Amino acid sequence: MLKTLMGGVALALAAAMPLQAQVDIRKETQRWQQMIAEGSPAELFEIEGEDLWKKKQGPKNVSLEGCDLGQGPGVVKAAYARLPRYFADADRVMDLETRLLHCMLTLQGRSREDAARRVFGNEDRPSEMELLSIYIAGQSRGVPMAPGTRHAKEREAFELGQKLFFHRAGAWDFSCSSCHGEADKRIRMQFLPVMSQPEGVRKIVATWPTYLVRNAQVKTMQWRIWDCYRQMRWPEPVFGSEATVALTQYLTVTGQGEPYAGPGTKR
Amino acid sequence: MSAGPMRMRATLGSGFTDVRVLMSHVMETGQRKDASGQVIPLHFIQNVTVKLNGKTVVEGEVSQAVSRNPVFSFRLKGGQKGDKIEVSWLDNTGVTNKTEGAVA
Amino acid sequence: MNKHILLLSAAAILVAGCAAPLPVGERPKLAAADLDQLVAMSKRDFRARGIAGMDRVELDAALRTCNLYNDEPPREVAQPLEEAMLKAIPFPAGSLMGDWKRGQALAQSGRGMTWSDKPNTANGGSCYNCHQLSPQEESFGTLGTSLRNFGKIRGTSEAIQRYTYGKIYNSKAYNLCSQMPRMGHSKTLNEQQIKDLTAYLLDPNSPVNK
Amino acid sequence: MQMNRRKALASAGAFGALLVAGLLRPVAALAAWNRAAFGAKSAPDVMKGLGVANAEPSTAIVIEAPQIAENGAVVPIEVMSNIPGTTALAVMIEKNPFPLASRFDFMDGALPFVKLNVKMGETSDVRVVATAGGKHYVATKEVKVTIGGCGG
Repeated sequence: MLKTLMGGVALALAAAMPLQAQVDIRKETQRWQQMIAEGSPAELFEIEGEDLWKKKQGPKNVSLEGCDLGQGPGVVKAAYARLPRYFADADRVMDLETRLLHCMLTLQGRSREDAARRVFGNEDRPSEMELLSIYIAGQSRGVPMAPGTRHAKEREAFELGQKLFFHRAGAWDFSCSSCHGEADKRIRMQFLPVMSQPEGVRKIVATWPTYLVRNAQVKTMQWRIWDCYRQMRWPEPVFGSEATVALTQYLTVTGQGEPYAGPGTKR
Repeated sequence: MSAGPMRMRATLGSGFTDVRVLMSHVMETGQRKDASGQVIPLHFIQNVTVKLNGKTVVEGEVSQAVSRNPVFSFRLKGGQKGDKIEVSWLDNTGVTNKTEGAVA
Repeated sequence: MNKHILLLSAAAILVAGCAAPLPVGERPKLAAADLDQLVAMSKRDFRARGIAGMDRVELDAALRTCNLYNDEPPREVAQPLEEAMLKAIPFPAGSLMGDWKRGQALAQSGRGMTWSDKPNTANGGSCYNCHQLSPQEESFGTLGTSLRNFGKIRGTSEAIQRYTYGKIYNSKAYNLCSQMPRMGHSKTLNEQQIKDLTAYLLDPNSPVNK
Repeated sequence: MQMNRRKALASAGAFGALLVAGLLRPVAALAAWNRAAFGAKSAPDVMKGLGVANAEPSTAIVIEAPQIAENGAVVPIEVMSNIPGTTALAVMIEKNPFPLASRFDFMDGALPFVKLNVKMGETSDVRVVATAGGKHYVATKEVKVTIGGCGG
């Protein structure tokens, strides 16, 4: 009887012992992240994205193969690593998804409503935008990230994104910096990268778009920003808007130089 | 329903051949509900087979607990460049798929 | 027209070619005009969805000040704003301690206030996202300070109850640029819910103080 | 013994019902798939179903898994047996409703190694059984599944 009681006490103690005392949370979560990245199914989606890139669509019944992603019409090799950048034909800075949308409208003759109706997919059906993005990004593997920084509008976008990153608003007074401004901080057990510093953001911009294991979906940077603002309790950012592209420009320029190692796999 | 894409890579490691295979599959547990509240039926890969130059070397049985879009790694003894590897699967609805490749 | 743009952009590239490097890694100093630009951009590039209305991009005096001063306003600017907000907290009469068990469920729940939340679902306090509280919950955030033994250290006096309730209701009444959401002021939590959380933090029987 | 048989019958009954409902078509029955073991609801019952109930602990089974998984939807597990002549490996997640996640037979030409991703409903021991020379060996490792925050 006594023994049983003692056993019970020991068990209760073990259960109450904080996890930190037993394992190094940072090291172990990093190991999990590394292991899921090694066994990433992201490539499967690249195949589907390539098919969509070559598929004839829209009123003009043409594929996106003539789309100029900045390296000339149809060039996908290393294109992602050089985005965002200024495009003279649209007279604005564009990230990959904004540019793809532009090509759907101009090349394929689709309406904005049709092309942007379903930019974010679900686990049963990824969106066209997500599959295309993961294919195009995969064509930049190993290429150092080098977004445009010479054109005045590219510089303007960086500066605007930088200001927006620190701008607090929304129902809970949050900015991006509220969660991504200080080193070694966590939400629940997830460590938060410091996105305003090169060392914090380099690996991030070099692995999006990514496969997310928590919902078995491929997701893009536009989605990442959109879902952050959702959780920041802001209204909804408009897909491809100047604000979202400016933030992507800010993050990518801050993290430039890292060889592209995506599409990644994350939580 | 037709089977989604598969990808396989077989590379020569130190003393063994590393076979990594990606499969597109929902791996439904039979416990999830769809938007209308209907239970989504069990739907998962049950059998995985690895063949080396036509001869079966690994035979696996798996459950719905394997993650969606399964990824498996196996190790084959020795092996040399050009050896033929085939990986196939069969799910509980009778759908099957396979992929072939050579050791690189 | 096209040619014109081309010429213009060529000029822009030339100018940029000798421009200073971009201020990577820095936090920009803002002028009032920058703030107006950011609010205008928010109004243009964000849109209302579900319960998340466009009123959320408007800045009140507190947030405007914090944004303008990069969260470090001079004391003489912050103090009157804090005092005004403190006066505006509707403290209920009587005990401010509700039911710690209900408070625990609120502390665990991160639901509410996003555009994907339905209008009439119960909001949580999201406390564990940023704070350590009960030793039994290993999955806690560290953006906020540890609240472990919060009541054990401070007791349950009327003053402490008032401080705890008020801090949850409007954190910025105590520290203008606190990173903590104003849970009562933003109508995330109601009076009873804040009382329950106050109990979770202060009650000697709450696991927070065990 | 009788108890076991009743359990086996019960699980066969459950699968029978699924067959009637058309969820499992007979074609799947053509390939080997151990219904008794995969239908078992506890690790000991799985081991009985696999015929490995008498497995003895071994340190020669290496289980590579993170101690913490930030999401239970994908928990990578790498299993390797250093026991000479290993011909089979079975992976169980003890706290899953159906613990047996997979079992593999390794013929001549394959090393007793497998890496796979599994779903874990909660923090649990991962139990691996290796079969070598007609004997069975077992090892376990705990993986903690944590409550997620919002990032990614």
